[in-house]
Amino acid sequence: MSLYLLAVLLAAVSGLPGLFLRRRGGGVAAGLMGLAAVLGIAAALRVLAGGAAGRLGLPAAPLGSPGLLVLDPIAAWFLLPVLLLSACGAMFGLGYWGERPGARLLRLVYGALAAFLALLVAAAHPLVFLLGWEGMAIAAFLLVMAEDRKAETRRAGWIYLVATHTGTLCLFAAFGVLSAQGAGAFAALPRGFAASGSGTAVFVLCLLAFGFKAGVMPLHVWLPPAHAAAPSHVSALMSGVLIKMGILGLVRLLSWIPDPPLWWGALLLGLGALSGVLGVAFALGQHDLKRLLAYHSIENIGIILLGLGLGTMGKSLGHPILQALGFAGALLHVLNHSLFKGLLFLSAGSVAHATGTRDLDRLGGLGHRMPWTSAAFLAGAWAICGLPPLNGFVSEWFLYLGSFRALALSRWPWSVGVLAALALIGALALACFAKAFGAVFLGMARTRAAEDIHESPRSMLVPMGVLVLACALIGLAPALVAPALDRVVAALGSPAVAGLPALSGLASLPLLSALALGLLGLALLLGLWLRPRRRDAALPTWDCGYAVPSARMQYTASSFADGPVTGLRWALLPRIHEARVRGLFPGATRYESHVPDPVLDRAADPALRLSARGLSLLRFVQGGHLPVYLLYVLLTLLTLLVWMVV
Amino acid sequence: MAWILIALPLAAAATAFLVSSPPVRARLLPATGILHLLLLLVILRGWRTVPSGAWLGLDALGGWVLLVISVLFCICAFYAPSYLALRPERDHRIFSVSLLGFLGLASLLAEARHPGVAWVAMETTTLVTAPLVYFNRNRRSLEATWKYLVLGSVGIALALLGTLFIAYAAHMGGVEEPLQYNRLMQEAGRLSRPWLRAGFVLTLVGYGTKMGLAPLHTWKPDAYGETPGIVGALLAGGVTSCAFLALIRIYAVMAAAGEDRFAREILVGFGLLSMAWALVFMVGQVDFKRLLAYSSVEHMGILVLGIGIGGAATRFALFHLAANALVKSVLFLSAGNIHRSYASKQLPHVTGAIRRTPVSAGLFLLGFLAITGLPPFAPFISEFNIAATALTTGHVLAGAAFLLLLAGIFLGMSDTVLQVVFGTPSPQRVRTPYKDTAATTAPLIVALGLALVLGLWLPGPLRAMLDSATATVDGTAAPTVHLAEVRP
Amino acid sequence: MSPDFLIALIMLTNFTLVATSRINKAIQVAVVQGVLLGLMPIAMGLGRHPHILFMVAAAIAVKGWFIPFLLRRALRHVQIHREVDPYIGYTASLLLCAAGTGLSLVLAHSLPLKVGTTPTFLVPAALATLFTGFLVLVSRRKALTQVVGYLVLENGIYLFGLLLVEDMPVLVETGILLDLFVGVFVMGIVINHIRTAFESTDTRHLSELKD
Amino acid sequence: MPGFLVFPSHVALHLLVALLLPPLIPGLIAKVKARMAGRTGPPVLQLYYDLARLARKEAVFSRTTTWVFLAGPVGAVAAGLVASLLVPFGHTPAPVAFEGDVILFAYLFGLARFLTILSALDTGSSFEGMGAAREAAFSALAEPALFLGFAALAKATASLSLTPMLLAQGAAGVRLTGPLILVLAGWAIVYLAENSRIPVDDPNTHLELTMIHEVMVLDHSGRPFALVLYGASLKLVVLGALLVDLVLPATSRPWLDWLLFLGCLGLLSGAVGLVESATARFRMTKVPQFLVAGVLASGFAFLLLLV
Repeated sequence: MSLYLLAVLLAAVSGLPGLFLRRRGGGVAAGLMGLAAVLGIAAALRVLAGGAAGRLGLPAAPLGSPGLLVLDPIAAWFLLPVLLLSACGAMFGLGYWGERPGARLLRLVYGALAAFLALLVAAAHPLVFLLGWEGMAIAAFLLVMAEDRKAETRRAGWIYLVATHTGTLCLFAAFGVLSAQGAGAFAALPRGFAASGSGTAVFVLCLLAFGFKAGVMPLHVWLPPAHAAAPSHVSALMSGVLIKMGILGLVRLLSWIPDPPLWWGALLLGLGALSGVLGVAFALGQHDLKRLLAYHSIENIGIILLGLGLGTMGKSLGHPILQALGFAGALLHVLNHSLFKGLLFLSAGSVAHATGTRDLDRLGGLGHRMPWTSAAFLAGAWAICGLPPLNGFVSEWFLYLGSFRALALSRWPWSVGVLAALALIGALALACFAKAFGAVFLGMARTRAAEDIHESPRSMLVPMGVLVLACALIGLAPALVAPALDRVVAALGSPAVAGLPALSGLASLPLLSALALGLLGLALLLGLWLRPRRRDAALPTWDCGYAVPSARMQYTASSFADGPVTGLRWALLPRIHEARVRGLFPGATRYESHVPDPVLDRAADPALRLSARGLSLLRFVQGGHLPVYLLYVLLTLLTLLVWMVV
Repeated sequence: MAWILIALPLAAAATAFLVSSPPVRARLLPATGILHLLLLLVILRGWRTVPSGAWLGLDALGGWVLLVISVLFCICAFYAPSYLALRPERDHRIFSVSLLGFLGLASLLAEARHPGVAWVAMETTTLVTAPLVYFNRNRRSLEATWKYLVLGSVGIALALLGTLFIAYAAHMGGVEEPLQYNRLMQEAGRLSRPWLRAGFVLTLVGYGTKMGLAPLHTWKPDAYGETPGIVGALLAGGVTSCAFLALIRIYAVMAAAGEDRFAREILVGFGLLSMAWALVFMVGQVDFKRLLAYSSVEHMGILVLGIGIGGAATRFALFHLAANALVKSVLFLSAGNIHRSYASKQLPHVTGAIRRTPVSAGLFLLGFLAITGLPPFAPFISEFNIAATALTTGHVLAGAAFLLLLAGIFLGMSDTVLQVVFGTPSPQRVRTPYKDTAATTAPLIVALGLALVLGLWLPGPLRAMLDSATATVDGTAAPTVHLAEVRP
Repeated sequence: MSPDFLIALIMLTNFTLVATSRINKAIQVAVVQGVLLGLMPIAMGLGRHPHILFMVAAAIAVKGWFIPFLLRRALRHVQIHREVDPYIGYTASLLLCAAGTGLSLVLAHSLPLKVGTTPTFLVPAALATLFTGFLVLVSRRKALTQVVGYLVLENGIYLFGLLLVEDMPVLVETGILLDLFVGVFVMGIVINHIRTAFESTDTRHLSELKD
Repeated sequence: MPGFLVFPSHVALHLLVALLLPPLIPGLIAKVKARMAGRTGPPVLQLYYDLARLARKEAVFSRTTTWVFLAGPVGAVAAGLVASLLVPFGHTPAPVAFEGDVILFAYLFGLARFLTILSALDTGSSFEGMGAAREAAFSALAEPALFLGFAALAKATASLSLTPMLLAQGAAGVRLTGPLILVLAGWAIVYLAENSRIPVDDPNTHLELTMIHEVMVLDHSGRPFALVLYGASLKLVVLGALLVDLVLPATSRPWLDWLLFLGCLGLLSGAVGLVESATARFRMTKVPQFLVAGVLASGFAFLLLLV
């Protein structure tokens, strides 16, 4: 516990020395953050390896609850990505953000964000939780606002702030209702509570609150703009761990409920499928690399919810295997997504840093000049598509196993929906990342911005490398994390079931590792055989004999995604700007397509504007005329007097 | 001893009237403020022993409110000299006299043990604060003053009638002068119910007008918008607290008489209406000082809502009084600084304040976040607990409406605040020489720090006082143990 | 004169007030009402208390002389004599005033008086006067007329105070005297300022501040 | 849990078949097509000669490309070979079988596709980009058809491993006939699509604008192209084995099983050749409808199992 507290403290103060140092403040901050990560991860691993959960309570403990901060397996599990990504991001920031004006403040707030995140995962009291929750939200808001001179950033920040605050108010209500269950609201709830009216209210409110944070469709409104506007290492931290705090909240709630009603799981599954499929579908339509990644976060949150839903269904149905596989898949995906999405955002940041643009149709051919960044992005894309042998496959595999198992459970095959959703998500994600990676790194540079570039400095590459290694480690040796995962899943299990089956008994992890290694070895051999030899010739791309191929002739990202986007236009409602071609010899023309966000641009924004107009219509009530004001006093008086008499 | 708290500021006011040197006069403010606060702290140690027949005396409730006002006054008073130095063109003789006079009268109100005395104090408070509203001496501030005075006078007249009704209720029940609060509460069972109810309604409308409960609040945006930030802070945290105190003293009599159900329904209605009304005007508000005025209306709503919900919420309403006063002072004073720097308080002109006045803009932003319930600032504790109490004690609809309104208000307020704070200052706007200095920001930082401390820790004696004040308000002996009894 | 007769007269002045359009006349009505109110304690047999007599004298002096004096002075200066285009017309005002009086009776009905209290119509009359004052405040445009409205509103409170003045003199007297003082202060000083700043006392000019 | 070295001789045979047999299949198909058209056609072993020649020839690499260009062929072959370990050939259990290997199987093909697409995009050629886009879009429809078929079989056999799932069919007999036919139909469509056969794609056309798979490898030559060709034929065998296993009756003698399996694979190739001779390629816009038919067939199979 003291290691953990030290880590939180170090993270919190990491930006402080930089305020007083003329130079090297960033290095100190990154160093402190790295130290915090080492200490904190050590503490977390000790708990995950079966050590006792650490507690910090007030000495007098008049609170009635066992502690304010408890580093239990759930906390430890979420602490891993928090600290790893914070440290990687801090280091990445050295090269990415450098010593621009405001860098000191940025580092200070970044450290605070990391500390609040670390505090939140172990919060074991409503007020501590809210403290961590809001501290995190505000710190992230300030970081999103780092480039507040841009109107787009200010808008993104505002949307984020409003969304997060709305979520927090839902949390107020949820904790308020929970507080009736006694002072130790952060503890197991009695049987029957979940089915009661209060239980329903708590669940729905938590779903709203945590859904806003996690970016569950249709509460995801803030996510794409904020992720696009924030500095990339901040986006990495937000997408990697901040949105996972919504999942943490749901996990905590589920861990207190011994008997969730069946509809809880069903709702989670429904939301998961919706987020997953629509998230990836909207990602396909994006042109902005970071927005695209942001929509993929929504997709992955969907996958995680599918897992939570499966597990919850298992809990309701009293089916330990389903419970173990569902929760394990969800929790492992939490960690996995942090790793590969962090990696993807960092490499996207590296691209933006080098080229100054995030527009897919203005990039291209970066693989030549930025080989390491491109390899890192490819690894991230590989993992996020769930392709073997990286980590994304393992967590999705658990979910597939779970939903296949569930097929045999009841006559009503609800889990086939999960299967279909997972398969569709997988296929679309693959198309989307082929598009993203292809448009950015492959082919030829589409603009000058993408041409005159150089590879990012080592301080930016090393964090990416660390994340690649982590992805590979989990992908190649999932058996290493299985025991830890078992402990976390056990915390989610219902006390009625004596114990959940261990993952090692449910899935042949060593065999999977062997095949993965075999695949790698085979690929290595074949690759060696193929590598260019002296005899081989290097020529321009053949392009079916066209003599002057130019970069502008390449397939663009928009064209690449046109098929699926057109196929899904009933859901995506793309806006297409197309000039009509006239005459035999038409002049230059252009074609553009945008996929506006369904909730933000088509619902929330118009609704807000409409209600603002509606409210402004009400403003006549205060038109500046004193007699009218006096009339209000009179009417109030009369109303109350009449109320009194009646 | 208690009279000294009243006499000291009044004597200082007289001195201020006589002193001719502006700097000396300006320094009189902090000196009086700190002395008043220290004396108050000494006298407060005796809040348990107020003689029951006394006309003046600080009980827990009065002590709590006066402590809030005194701290607020100190903050404003320390801010005042640097502010007044920025405005050498204005003679501040009347200004200083009014400020000090207000402190004296607020002390009188807090110490009043008799509704009549309280009414007198409230009435005179209106009078002495009117010149403050007129400080800028232009047509706009005159209009604001006119509205403030007429509405305030009508309100206070109704409060007088209400007080007379309550006196008649006592008269009907055979309780005769002197009608100290504690006598009224002890003999509450004998009071005539119809007269008591009517009296409560009239005092509610009367003091509610002074507090600024919708729809009686209409003077507020005009008055707060046209005065210097420092006056806004004092009005929003001080005068409103006075009116609130006068009101809940009457409510306490109602509660003691067992009429609290009737009163609480009305208070919940007023609370929600105030918040809703504030919401309407906070969405798309381009004038950030008016925005703060509506925020004040909102928080007055929260105060009466808390009282209306009752139970633990009463306690947190009283706590919110302090929280709101502290944070509002930060908001009004920083808004004043930004106003000074831009010579405008309207949106298209004032953007990117974080670049011109970084400290003030940062404090403005933090103050906004604090007032909207960012933990661990004090308003969070009260807002969260009021919501929680509402939801768990059968006021589910009120609790839900409370949270919905908070969400809407946040939406509206954040839009304006972010536009003011972030972005780039518009180049057309002439830059005034104002710069953030230690003198114009330190009092704000202290206030925000106090709000933070209050959210984390309430010293034992103060907690005991707050508990006793709560018991006074709702007539229960012991406060209910609640979730947030201990703060992290 | 019996108190009931005086009360009837006071009610009558209420109706006269809302029906009049000339500002000068409105002021006159207020003066008459102020004097009638001043006579009330004597009619109620309270004349034996010197402190009450002092209050009566102060009230009559302020309401019957000082404030009308201020108002007339302002009136001369701004050269306005009529309330043109009020928010609520005269007929409607009369009807509303009647409704207010009716309501006062209903309200007073639910507020039982101590057995043996005379005059019984004091409470409805006080409330009716209060509502009338409010009505004038709400329905007229000119600041001067509004001041008259405020005076009448206060008269209502004064009237009610008479019910208690014998038993609780301190409370009632301080209250009423202070209220008078405020009346003078507010209405006198501010009107003077408005006159100089706006060259008019039409409150339409005073609606610049709004949302 | 059957694992490595449980049936050493079978494993060796399995590996041998998986490694050596594939180039024969395209030859068979070509032969059937040629005969149907009245031509003699190339030798059945033509692809073996081609591969040997390509392996010796120098390769031409576009200057636009990076190492990703090579990842396509490598990935296709490596993933195909690993996948081949998971499929039983006939009624012999697969060398590697474990709960959930179906998913690994499907995802290995996903991996191969991903890398092939990237490899095509690496050239910067507009034609190859076009082919890649088509591949990505169509595969998004082929995937659910495959998965729903797996779901149906999983529901029927309560297993998640390819070996029991596929091999149970012969024994289970009549009850599964209806769903089985539907799965077969769905997978046949997947088979044609994934292997770029007519009517989805025409491997022999010369108009690049109409191609899907072939256009993606336009720039591959020499050794890389050899791997591309080999990988494609490997896919024909591995996916073909899925189809064949579904209908193959069990015998009591292992050697007979093997013979039956190889014979059926030959028959399948012949059938593909017949289909290619008898039908024309669909318009590109019709392809998704064809694939959706596959999804529906598999889906109905699943639904039938519920009744």
